[in-house]
Amino acid sequence: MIWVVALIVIMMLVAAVTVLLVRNHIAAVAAASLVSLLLSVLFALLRAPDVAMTEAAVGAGLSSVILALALRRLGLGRVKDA
Amino acid sequence: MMPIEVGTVLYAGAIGLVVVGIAGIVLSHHLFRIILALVIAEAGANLLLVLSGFRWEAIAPIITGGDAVQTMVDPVPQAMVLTSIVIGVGVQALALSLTLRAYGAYKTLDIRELQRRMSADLAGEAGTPLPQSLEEPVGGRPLPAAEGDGR
Amino acid sequence: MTLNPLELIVAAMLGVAVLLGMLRLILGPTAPDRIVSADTISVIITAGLTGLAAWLGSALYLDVALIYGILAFVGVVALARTIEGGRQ
Amino acid sequence: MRNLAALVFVGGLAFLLLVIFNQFDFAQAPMVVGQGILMDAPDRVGAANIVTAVVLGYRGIDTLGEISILFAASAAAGLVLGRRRTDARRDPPGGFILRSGVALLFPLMLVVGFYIILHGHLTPGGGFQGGVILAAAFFLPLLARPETPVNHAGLSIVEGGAGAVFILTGLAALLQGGEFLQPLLDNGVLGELVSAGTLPLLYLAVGLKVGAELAGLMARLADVEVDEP
Repeated sequence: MIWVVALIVIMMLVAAVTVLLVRNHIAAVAAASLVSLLLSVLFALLRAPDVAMTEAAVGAGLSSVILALALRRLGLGRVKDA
Repeated sequence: MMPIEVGTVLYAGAIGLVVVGIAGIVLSHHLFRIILALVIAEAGANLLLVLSGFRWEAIAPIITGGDAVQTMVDPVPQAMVLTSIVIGVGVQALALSLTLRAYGAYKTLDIRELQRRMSADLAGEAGTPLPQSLEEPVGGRPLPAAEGDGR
Repeated sequence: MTLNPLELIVAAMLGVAVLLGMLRLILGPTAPDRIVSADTISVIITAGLTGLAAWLGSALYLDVALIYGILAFVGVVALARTIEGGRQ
Repeated sequence: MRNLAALVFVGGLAFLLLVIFNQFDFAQAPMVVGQGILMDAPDRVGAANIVTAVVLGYRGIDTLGEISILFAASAAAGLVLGRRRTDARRDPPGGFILRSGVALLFPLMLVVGFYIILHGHLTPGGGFQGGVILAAAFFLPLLARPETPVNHAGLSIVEGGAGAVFILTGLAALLQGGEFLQPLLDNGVLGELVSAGTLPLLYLAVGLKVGAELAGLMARLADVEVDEP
């Protein structure tokens, strides 16, 4: 149990730091959706299926859609990452 | 050396998310990154709220037909977090659309550059002399005369 | 709150799989690499949520996996369309 | 210098939070209010999902405020983003796999969305989650074929009607001598689909409103070029 929780928390923190440090904006959005996703697994472990479902729907699905659309309008979504 | 408990790990994760998010808001100069950092800090706060209602050996607060009465986790923080997540996405969408407008008007997303151009615009509209710089010169040198383009 | 050996093996395999996916997400040289790795991780974690439902012995958690499986597809498609639109 | 100050601030914040949360015992929630609600909710509200009972039964006016905030955010975003220029260049349609996949997925997502909304008082889920799925269902065709027209007027009508239904249900409770948004009708049998009084109706209104708002928001964000308002 403790190892599962520790693994999820460590991966979540690594993904959160990745969001701030990675240069490519697309990768930042993908990492942010990964944070939401691991958080939703934690919510399910904490016996909160309602919250887990909301986080999965809003944080991992809708939020990344909105961020991706905004990236396209800002013109930051070009494939130029080496 | 006491063993590390699950609660410590979870609290550390939640506080870590909040701290990483706030560090991102304070330290980064790109508007899009600031919005992403805001999302992360919000996620950490939600995790803290849900943690406050957790109990061992409890089931989810949903009655599933079994007649045996079991202990359940606290439903009140969960309902609060439900509200918080949905409002968070509304705030995020509004912030992104304002970012898009700012980009359309000033063609940059760096907050230092944005502030410079905005203050130049405001000064131009008000007819006052342009502010040369937002910071004091080092070493007590006198301020330069109020000409120049201010950029 | 304990895992029997079979569940431990499942958890370890899922954890290693997600770790490998995250490695590609962080290292991945190009943007398509990162998007594909995000999709892979989302599929793995959908499987993990299903396993969680089995471990907790409650069918309520299956709905979470269902919702996540649907909406991750939408998110990945939006991200993919973003880099596709930017190339021309 | 500024970065150093920020790092000191962040480190102090982390220390402060750690000290504060060391005072609490993990997994020992006192549950002063929660225990009362857990005892009271099955009889008084009749919803098997206690979180739904809290969101709509005990804190209904809070939910009204929440959907008002969401409406304000969506309306402000629409106002800021402007409307689509008629001669704007459009993205090419998606590939064959995306187009046929979307055509297959659209009815499935509608069914799942309405299932999540209507079973909100029995299983996890409810108006917000189902509304997000409905919005995604109506947004996917736009992603596959960018030239698909978006009926913003229809979305506004659905949104306004759903909000009106929510408020009228609350006012009906007021007319019958209760509190605003008090659940009406019979509670029914705990765990049946038609139970918990007006809670399914309220959640249906919330789901349609959230779905319409978010679909309109995503459609506006998806327009590549816009007029200056």
